[in-house]
Amino acid sequence: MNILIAALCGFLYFIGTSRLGYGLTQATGSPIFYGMILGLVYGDLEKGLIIGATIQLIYIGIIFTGGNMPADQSLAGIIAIPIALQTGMDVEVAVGLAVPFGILGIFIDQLRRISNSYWISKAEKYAEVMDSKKIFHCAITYPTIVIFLLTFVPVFAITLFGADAVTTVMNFLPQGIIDGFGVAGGLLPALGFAIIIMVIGKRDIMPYFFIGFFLVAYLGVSTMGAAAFGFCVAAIILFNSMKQNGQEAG
Amino acid sequence: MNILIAALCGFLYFIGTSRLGYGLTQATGSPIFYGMILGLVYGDLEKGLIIGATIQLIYIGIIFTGGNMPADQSLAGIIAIPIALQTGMDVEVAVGLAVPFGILGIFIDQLRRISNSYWISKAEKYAEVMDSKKIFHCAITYPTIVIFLLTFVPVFAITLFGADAVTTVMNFLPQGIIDGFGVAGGLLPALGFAIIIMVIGKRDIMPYFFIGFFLVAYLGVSTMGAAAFGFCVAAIILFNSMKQNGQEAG
Amino acid sequence: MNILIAALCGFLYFIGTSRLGYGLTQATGSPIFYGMILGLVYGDLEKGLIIGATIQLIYIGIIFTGGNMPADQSLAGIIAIPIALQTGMDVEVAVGLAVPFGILGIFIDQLRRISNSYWISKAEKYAEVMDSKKIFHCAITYPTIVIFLLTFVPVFAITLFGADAVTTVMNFLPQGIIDGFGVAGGLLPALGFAIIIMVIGKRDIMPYFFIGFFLVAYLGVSTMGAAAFGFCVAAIILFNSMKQNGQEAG
Amino acid sequence: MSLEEVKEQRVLTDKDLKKTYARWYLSVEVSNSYERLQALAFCNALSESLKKIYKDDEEGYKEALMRHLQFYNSEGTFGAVIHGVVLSMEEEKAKSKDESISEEVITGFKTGLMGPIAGIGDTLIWGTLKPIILALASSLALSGLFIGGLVPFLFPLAVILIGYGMLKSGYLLGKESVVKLMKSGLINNLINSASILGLFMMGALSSTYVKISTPLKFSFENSEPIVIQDILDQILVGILPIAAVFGIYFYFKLRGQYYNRLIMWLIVISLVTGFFGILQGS
Amino acid sequence: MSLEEVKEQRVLTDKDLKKTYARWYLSVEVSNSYERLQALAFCNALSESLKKIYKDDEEGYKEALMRHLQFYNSEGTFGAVIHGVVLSMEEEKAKSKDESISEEVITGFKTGLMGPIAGIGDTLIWGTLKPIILALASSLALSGLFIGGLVPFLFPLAVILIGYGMLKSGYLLGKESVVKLMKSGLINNLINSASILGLFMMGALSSTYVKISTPLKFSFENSEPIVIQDILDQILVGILPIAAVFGIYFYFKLRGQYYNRLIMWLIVISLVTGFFGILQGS
Amino acid sequence: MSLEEVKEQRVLTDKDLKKTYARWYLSVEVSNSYERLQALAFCNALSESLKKIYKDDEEGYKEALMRHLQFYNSEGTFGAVIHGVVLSMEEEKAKSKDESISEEVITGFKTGLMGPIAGIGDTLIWGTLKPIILALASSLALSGLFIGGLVPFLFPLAVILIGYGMLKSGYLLGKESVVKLMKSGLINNLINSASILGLFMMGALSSTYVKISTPLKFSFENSEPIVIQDILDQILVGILPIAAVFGIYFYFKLRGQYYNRLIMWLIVISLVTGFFGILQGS
Ligand SMILES: OC[C@H]1O[C@H](O)[C@@H](O)[C@@H](O)[C@@H]1O
Ligand SMILES: OC[C@H]1O[C@H](O)[C@@H](O)[C@@H](O)[C@@H]1O
Ligand SMILES: OC[C@H]1O[C@H](O)[C@@H](O)[C@@H](O)[C@@H]1O
Repeated sequence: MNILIAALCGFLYFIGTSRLGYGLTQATGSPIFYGMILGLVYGDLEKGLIIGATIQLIYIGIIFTGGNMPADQSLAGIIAIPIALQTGMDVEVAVGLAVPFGILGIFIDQLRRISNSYWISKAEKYAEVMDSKKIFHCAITYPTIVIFLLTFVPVFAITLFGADAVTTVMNFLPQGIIDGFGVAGGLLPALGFAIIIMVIGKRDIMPYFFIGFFLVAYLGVSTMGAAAFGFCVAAIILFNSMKQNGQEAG
Repeated sequence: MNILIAALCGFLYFIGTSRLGYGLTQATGSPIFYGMILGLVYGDLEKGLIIGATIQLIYIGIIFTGGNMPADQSLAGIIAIPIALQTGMDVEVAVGLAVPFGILGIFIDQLRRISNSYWISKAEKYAEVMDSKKIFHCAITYPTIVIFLLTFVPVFAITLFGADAVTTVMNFLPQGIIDGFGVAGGLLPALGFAIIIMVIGKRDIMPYFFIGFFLVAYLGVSTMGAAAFGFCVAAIILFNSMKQNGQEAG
Repeated sequence: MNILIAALCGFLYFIGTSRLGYGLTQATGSPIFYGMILGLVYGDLEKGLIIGATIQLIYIGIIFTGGNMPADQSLAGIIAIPIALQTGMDVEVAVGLAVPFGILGIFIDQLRRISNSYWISKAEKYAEVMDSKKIFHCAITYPTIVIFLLTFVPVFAITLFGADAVTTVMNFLPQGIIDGFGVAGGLLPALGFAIIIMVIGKRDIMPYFFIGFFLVAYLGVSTMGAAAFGFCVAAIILFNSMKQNGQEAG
Repeated sequence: MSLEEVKEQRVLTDKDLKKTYARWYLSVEVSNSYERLQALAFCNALSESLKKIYKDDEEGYKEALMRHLQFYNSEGTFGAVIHGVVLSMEEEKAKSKDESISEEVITGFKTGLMGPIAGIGDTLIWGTLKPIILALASSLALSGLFIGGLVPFLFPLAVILIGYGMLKSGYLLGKESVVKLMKSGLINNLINSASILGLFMMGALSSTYVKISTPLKFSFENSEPIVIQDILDQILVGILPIAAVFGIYFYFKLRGQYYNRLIMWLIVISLVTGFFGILQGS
Repeated sequence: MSLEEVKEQRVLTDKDLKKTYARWYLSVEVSNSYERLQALAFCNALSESLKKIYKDDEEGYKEALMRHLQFYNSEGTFGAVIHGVVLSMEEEKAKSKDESISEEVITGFKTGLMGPIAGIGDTLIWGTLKPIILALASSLALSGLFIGGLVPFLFPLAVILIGYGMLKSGYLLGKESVVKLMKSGLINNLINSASILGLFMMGALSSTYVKISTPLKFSFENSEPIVIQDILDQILVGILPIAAVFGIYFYFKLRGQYYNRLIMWLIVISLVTGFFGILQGS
Repeated sequence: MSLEEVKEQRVLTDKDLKKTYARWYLSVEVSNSYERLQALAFCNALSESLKKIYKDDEEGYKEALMRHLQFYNSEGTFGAVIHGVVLSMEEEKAKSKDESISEEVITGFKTGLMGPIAGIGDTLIWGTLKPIILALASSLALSGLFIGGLVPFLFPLAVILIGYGMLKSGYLLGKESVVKLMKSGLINNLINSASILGLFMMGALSSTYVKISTPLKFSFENSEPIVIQDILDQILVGILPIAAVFGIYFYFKLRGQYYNRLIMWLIVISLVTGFFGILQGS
């Protein structure tokens, strides 16, 4: 693969996992965002977006409770998308390729958090001499340099050499396996949704899940349409409960 | 009609009205069940099921309050289904044929309940001598023998000779009458639903009837789909009212 | 235009703005009603109804708070409909023609209310001599004569000579302007609906507006269908709140 | 005391009440003037009944007529309850003749209630019932069904039935019960549900009848043109009509309800956007 | 005292209860007579368990058998809770032997609760659960799926599970808790939600399976014929089926539930309207 | 005391608060370590403001810096209210100088609230807002609209706005009001409605994006083949996707959230069922 593109991928992965800006890396590190950028680069915006969104859905439910990363959507995306665009891989197979990297990325994050222990001990020293500038560097500058090294280098390497390896493998993939990846592509998003149900699904509001489900299943409403109805229903319930609690609706 | 099939019908009617197993005869005596069995026998499963279900819908609302049978769906089914399958009768005409038998069956049930008075007086005697085995026979064995005679014999006879008679009549039916039966087939299910509204339809929940109605009328949802939505709505209301009453949602 | 038709229009406008019968002139003065009558007269019932209804929608939200008329749907209708039917004008252009007259009509109503001050002073005199018949005339007969003059004459004149003038103008209308009237025809009903939201739209029930909106937008329900659902939902809410207040549901 | 018993003690019969209501119904707005609004109609409605109540008491009758020519304005349908109560009060005044019910009490009741009841009636009758009926009529008419031209008559029909019911119960139940009803939650519940239905319908109608979209397209070389309306539909179907309705709504909220100024603006906007192909009407 | 501890102090094992329920389940309606309805089935269900409870006390056993041959009628599923409680009462009676629990108390409990529980059971089990299951079965069968013929068996299955649960908890929790449960709102909430589901389904089913429309058309010269059904559909889709259901409903309300008389009338009406082309069945 | 008055008495200006929030926003997770999590970010965020607060009091400043390097972890958006309150407490401490506000009080407040607020924020921001925005983005992207790639940026935007609002109101309203708010039902109502919206969306998304079906068919002689998926669709549309979602859900419930182990299992299952034609991905 082109060295420039490999560098771009390394850079995108760095940006998307740098954690600069709380929640910002949910956007800059989203497989959809990667898909858009790389789709433009490869001249197939639509396919880029579709692969990105398909990967995104698998990880849509992820929450970093206590700072722990359960899986790394950014690494999954930044490896699979360019290779798929380059080799003309099916979307489903690309997703199959993405998943193992989603796991590998966790280790990178663990290295990062281990190394961060060093900076906090440094920061304590600077606190004693009230050097707030140095504290700033400990909090932002130094960890960012570390994460750059941890992220840019491996992704640069893999994307530079990965496509050829993958193309070779793909020529030998039997149709049955490709069908299997097709199932995976359809099945894995269930994971993302199940995780969210774990977090927000108390029993007495579970019926709303099914109403949403059947609204699409039986009435063919689009997701945006469902969102519109969902907002209205949630607003009614909120206003009602506020009225009952005698709170001001503000 | 084949003597074996006539015997089968007699037997099915006996099983379906024996009352062995509380609520079980709602299944073994359901016109749908009859339709399935007889459909298989006559090699036209689909038609059997459709006639059965159409008859079932007429009687769907029946409740035996105080043990009284308002109409006998089993007799209606066991007479109309085999004759219709045999003679190639329209579904609607079959329904028209079924209905009078649905009334006749009431008398069979009344005979049964009258005769049962005998067994309770017997049982009292056995109670005095503490013969629980004989009480069991009074409660189950003897009434079952009686009901067998009351049900098997007439249905065997009618199904054996009925088809020919019906075929003769049918050849003379003008189209206007057949159209009329068509209306009856479409109208009679209303009876089943109206009865249930009588039982469960308090005024303040009547709007749900109409929501269900219009969900199908305007949005073309299938009955199963409507059931899915209905379950969700009922669950929400149940959980809500339990919460308000401070009951544990269990 | 035919003198008879012009007289009919004058008469219709008089009836529709006479205020005889509280709320009755919402029917006799409705552009839909005018559309129906004039459609029959011109032999194009459908077009009459459509123009009438389109104009009606613009003014659907009007409320005469404190007796003040914010716009005159009747004058808008009685001018635009016959001219459109006569000249074969597009519906949208007809609406564009109607709107200025909707404003002009306000002045007629103001004249009427100013003149009515005279009759109340008269009535006081009659009250002193307890002449209830004369009070009746002050309350009904005299104002009705005045309104007849105020309404019949101008409409008779305009409709008599208007069509020709309009035809002349129309021949010079460029397509861009006609497109613009098309936009107006689609946009103006928003005015009617916005006004009603002003009156009845408290924040905590606003979501119902959107549910109604999206029911049509995403599920293609007709307005009647939406009305059916809306009635059910409103009834549920009414019964619920009555139950909670412990009121008798009567 | 049952309603039947109350009825027997009363001077006015059902027929009298019907006549009173008919006089009112016919004239509510006919004589409406800037000065006293519905005063003349009020007096006219009651005049015959008052004559019967104050049978031999000429002075009382005259005073009553004068009294009810004072300023009055309320919503005509729900407001009819006031007529009923006022008749019952006049009756009591005529009977007792002492000052147990003074002129001030009657006028106080009228002016005290006409405001709140106008609010209720304007919301329920004019803000909800009327647009719903007219909307149904419009939708039938737009399908070319001539019955659409007759549906609006359901509105005066409803007004007659509700209004007469109001007058009659006002007369029979008297002042206290009306005040009590006003204080119970029932009316608020009614307004709330009616408003919900109204809003729901306005939503459905906005979606059906506000018909604007954009014909804008952007074409690039070697690729299909980007149709803006398609993108908008992907985001939210009906986004332009919603924007129109709430644009107008907030205009009114912020600038005041200058109906006709806005209507003119809307036409100008339509002509410009239509002319330049930014919007289209469908 | 935990449930486990209660269990240990009790005479009857789970197996005994299962047998009792099986005898009940099998015979509830088999011996139903006009005279005493479910009395014989009740006695038959309890007989073996009573034998165990009154082990050596012949007289007590005999009296118990006689006692439970008295009139009894309730809904069989929910009603099983009565069997459970009665067994626990009999047990107490057998143990204490004094009159702390007299015959009257037991019979009083049975006859006192059988009515209300019949109401609950008839609504939930027969008025809601049964038609919903049969409706699903019908709808599958009408699509030609043979599984529709088996779905009705879900109903007896549910009856068995619920009924046994009732009997067992009645036995273990005893009289007080049942009375307490009856008084708590839970059962009402349950009935309410179940009724809502039931009504909702009846609406959906009415809309799907009540299939009548009118083939009437009026033709005028030079114009398309007016199709009445089209106009009806414009006004409200399904207006004829709704009219049919509520026509029947109000017939029952006003004239009483003469099921078979009405069925005959409906057939006559169908034949006449069908013959003359006023209605058609689809 | 009005908010304006409060503001005037305070040391920090809006600009100071904005800077504080910017420092926080930028660094929340950058320095996150297993040992102290967001401690360094917390201290870094406050450092400049603390310098202003403890103007001439070097010792106080130093202690404050050290104090805020202690373990801290909460949800970053809602958690910003803690920063605000802490600043107001530090200010009071700096002013009074006596021990009215001791170090323990400040640290106690921080550690007491960081847990509950993390729960609220993780549910609302990460469990509801984030997936909804990403779902909308996905659905646009899957339609090939490039705006889908930008929609995720709405999430950090919302975080910035909500977070700054939190910090500012924490600073101005102080400790008591935050505690009061936590106790009022409002937050629970908010969580409840947000969860409802979230679940609703997850349902819609599951239905749209979990795409598995079975290609199984059974053929018999002389008759059409039985298509299993057709039967499943008759019973309940989407039964397989529902089974998938709740299969995973219950796996997590019963076996613990071993995300990656499960993901591997799912791929294995997919390959096997796909290979043998039991399932297909659409
Ligand atoms: O769980 C609380 C909290 O823990 C970590 O510090 C971060 O991952 C936050 O995003 C999260 O909200
Ligand atoms: O009505 C109570 C009860 O009466 C009879 O005994 C039976 O038909 C039961 O099924 C019914 O529940
Ligand atoms: O606003 C109160 C009232 O004012 C006027 O008198 C009339 O326009 C009524 O229709 C209206 O209800």
